[in-house]
Amino acid sequence: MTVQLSKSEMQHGIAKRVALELAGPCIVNLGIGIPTLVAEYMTEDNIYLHTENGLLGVTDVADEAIDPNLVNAGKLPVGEAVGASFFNSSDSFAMIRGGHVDVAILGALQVDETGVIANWAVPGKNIMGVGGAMDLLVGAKKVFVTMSHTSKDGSSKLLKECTYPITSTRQVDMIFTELAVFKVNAGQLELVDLMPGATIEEVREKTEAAFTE
Amino acid sequence: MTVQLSKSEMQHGIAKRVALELAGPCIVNLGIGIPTLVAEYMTEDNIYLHTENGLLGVTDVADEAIDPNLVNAGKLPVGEAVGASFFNSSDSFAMIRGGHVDVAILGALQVDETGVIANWAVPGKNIMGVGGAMDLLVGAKKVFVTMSHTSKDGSSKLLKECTYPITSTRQVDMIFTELAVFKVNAGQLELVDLMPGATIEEVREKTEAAFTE
Amino acid sequence: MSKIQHDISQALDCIKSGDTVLVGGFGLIGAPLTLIEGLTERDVTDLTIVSNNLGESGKGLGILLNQNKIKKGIGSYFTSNRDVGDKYQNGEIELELLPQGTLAESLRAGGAGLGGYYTTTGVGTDLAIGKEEREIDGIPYILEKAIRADVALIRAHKADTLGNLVYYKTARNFNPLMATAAKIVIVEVDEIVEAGELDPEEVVTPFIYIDTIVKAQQVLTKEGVVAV
Amino acid sequence: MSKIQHDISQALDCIKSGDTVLVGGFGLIGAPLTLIEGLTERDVTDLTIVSNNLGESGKGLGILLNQNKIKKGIGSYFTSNRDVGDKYQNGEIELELLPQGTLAESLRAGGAGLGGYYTTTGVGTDLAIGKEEREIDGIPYILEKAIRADVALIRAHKADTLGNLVYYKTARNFNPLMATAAKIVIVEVDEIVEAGELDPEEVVTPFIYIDTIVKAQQVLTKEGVVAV
Repeated sequence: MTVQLSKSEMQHGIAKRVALELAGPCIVNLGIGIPTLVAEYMTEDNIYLHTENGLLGVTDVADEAIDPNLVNAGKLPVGEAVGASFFNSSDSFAMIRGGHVDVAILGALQVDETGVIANWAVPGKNIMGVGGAMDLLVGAKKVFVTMSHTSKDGSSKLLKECTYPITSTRQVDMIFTELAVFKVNAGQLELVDLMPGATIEEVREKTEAAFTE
Repeated sequence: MTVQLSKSEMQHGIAKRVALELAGPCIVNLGIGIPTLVAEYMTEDNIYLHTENGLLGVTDVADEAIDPNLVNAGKLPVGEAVGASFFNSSDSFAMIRGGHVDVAILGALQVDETGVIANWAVPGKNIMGVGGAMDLLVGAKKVFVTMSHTSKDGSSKLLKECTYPITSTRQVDMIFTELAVFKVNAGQLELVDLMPGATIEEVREKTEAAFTE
Repeated sequence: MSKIQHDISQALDCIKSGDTVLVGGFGLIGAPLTLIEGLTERDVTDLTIVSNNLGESGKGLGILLNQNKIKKGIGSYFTSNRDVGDKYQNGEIELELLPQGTLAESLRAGGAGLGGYYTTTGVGTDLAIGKEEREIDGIPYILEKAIRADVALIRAHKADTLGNLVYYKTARNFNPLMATAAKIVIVEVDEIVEAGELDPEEVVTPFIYIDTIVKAQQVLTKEGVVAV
Repeated sequence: MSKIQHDISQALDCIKSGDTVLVGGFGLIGAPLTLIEGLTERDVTDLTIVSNNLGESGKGLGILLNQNKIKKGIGSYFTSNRDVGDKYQNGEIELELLPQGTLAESLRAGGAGLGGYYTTTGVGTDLAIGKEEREIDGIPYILEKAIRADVALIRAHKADTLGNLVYYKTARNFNPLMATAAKIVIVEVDEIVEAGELDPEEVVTPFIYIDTIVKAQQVLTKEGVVAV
């Protein structure tokens, strides 16, 4: 990348790019981190946000209206949209697992070249939290993954095989990084877009997983 | 029985006797037929009626207040008590199956001498309906059975073994007929009461099942 | 793209011969009478109908039955319509009888993406024949499978324009469960209100489950079913 | 015989060492903070706590954790309290990690008298290790068992004097499920109203599930947890 972006700029850039793929009417569940930022860039009217802690119809909230008992899955304060509804955790995951949520946007630690992701545990560290990630992966009609293209040490996070425990055997549908956008077609990564400032050479260099261009 | 009672008198007599066994606080589910009549004789304040089609807090209803969409499991019009709640069928049977209903009062076609009942099917006839009977039998903390002591042909309905398909392997807790009241203790029937006008000889004569006196 | 459909027949256009259709209601209470009537007027056959009852004789689903459009019924209490017995005797219909709690739970499981569940209900009875039995923590259970369908026809009291639903008293029954367990869900309601008019705490069926909303033209009253 | 109890410690007298206790809430949101604080003051140990999280460091269930009263935690996201990891490393606590939807569903199954259920969640992952896998209609599922407990500590917004409950926004979460899955259920609420004041259509937890009602003395505000 010729222009050096800040971490925040990179994250917002990814979120903005993901938002282009969302067309209403649809129900979207946003994970913690970059996915949460996607809400800022959605332009379509008919997109409703689901949060697994029990709300369909998440909106942002003004500082003065913050309610400590109205939060998203990241425990950040949110607001409620016109037409919102509240429900318990089993009803919420019934929506997810039952295939009623159109798109889940998740973060990932690794993606393999078939589109399988690892995002809940790191070997050698305690397995301390999984939350709703496994449910969203098996249940959402489409899964979009957002992540930085490489680890802090510069190694690719798009791998031939995940070295971390996988979150599901299900292959995700699209992968968004600060360098590129991939679609997963029949278990193969296809490069569909370069992000602003990225070159095909850089993507090739920083991607261990095989992909078609 | 020396005094010949009408069918209705017999049924009301049984219902009245059952009501004596109900002490609040408790949640009671009433089956169709004689069990429904029990409500007329309950004197305790703190007894709430559950109906499996989705209402906790069933009361009777005045003719002028009948609402066609407010009925019990027998599809008869009912009213709602102070503190009532409505819920869907799976939540209603979760209450039943999960052991949250204290007493179920059911009709039966046959009872065997261990307290197992048959009340949903007759061999040779089409098996056309079971409703909530099997759920109530596995789930209610106590099950009371009400029935006429004998069939139309005079044969005992308290048998050594049921000849009709059983409703559950669970043994009921009490059996109420127009002649007698039995408790089921460790799989054995115990005669605990004679109904008004009935003699022990008559009960012995009309009961095929073994019982202790 | 409004979910509201004024033409009942067009709302039902998604139902094809051979489909499995969930139909709400406990007897006629909470049954989608308008949609059922609409279905009797459409040229579809070989339906599998999942409903607590198959209506009453000549009423509700009873009409569809008498039209010989039902290949199979899955329910808990067919006794309420004596015609079902006659058809069954004559080999004109298949029946699958489930305990009422199992019917309800299997629909919920279908909507929730589960494959099946272990229940105590029915263990040791004729309705357990052919079903897997297993002990869990010393208690015997049988395996019951989830139910999913092509289309659900349900009834609610009010819908907002998005499709959020609230129900009315014991007319709720199987409707909220069926709303979750079919690919396409059509609801008939007494009243359609603007989005925002239903309290988010009181919505029973979130709009995520609803595809099409129609206004009820058949209503159950003290005097029976009347057209409105 | 009123269900309302003014003495928190006495309300918690039913909890014995070695018990399994369900604790509602998603983090501190909807957690029964008053009852948790009460529990930290009681002399019980070797508890198995079922809760989405084990509080935060030094907050909510985090206090109980630091008192070494928790033998085992069953939840989906212990990450929210770094002390859990330290205790686990030191072999001072057992942990059972479940996907959040599985945790919720297992509680519901426990309350509904089911033995277990087949879910797609977790199939092929490390969290499926030791769990039975089977195909139903061509889809692979794993068997998850129901969760039942001795006592549940939950939080609701309002109770009527009978124990009917309504909740507040996303503070609902696991509370209505836990209300169904324990032998004894204690609820803390912001407000107690007379029976009849809650609309029967809007009651989320019917009073059948509730044994004891206490008034909340600890409340989550924008400024954190405060005593009221």
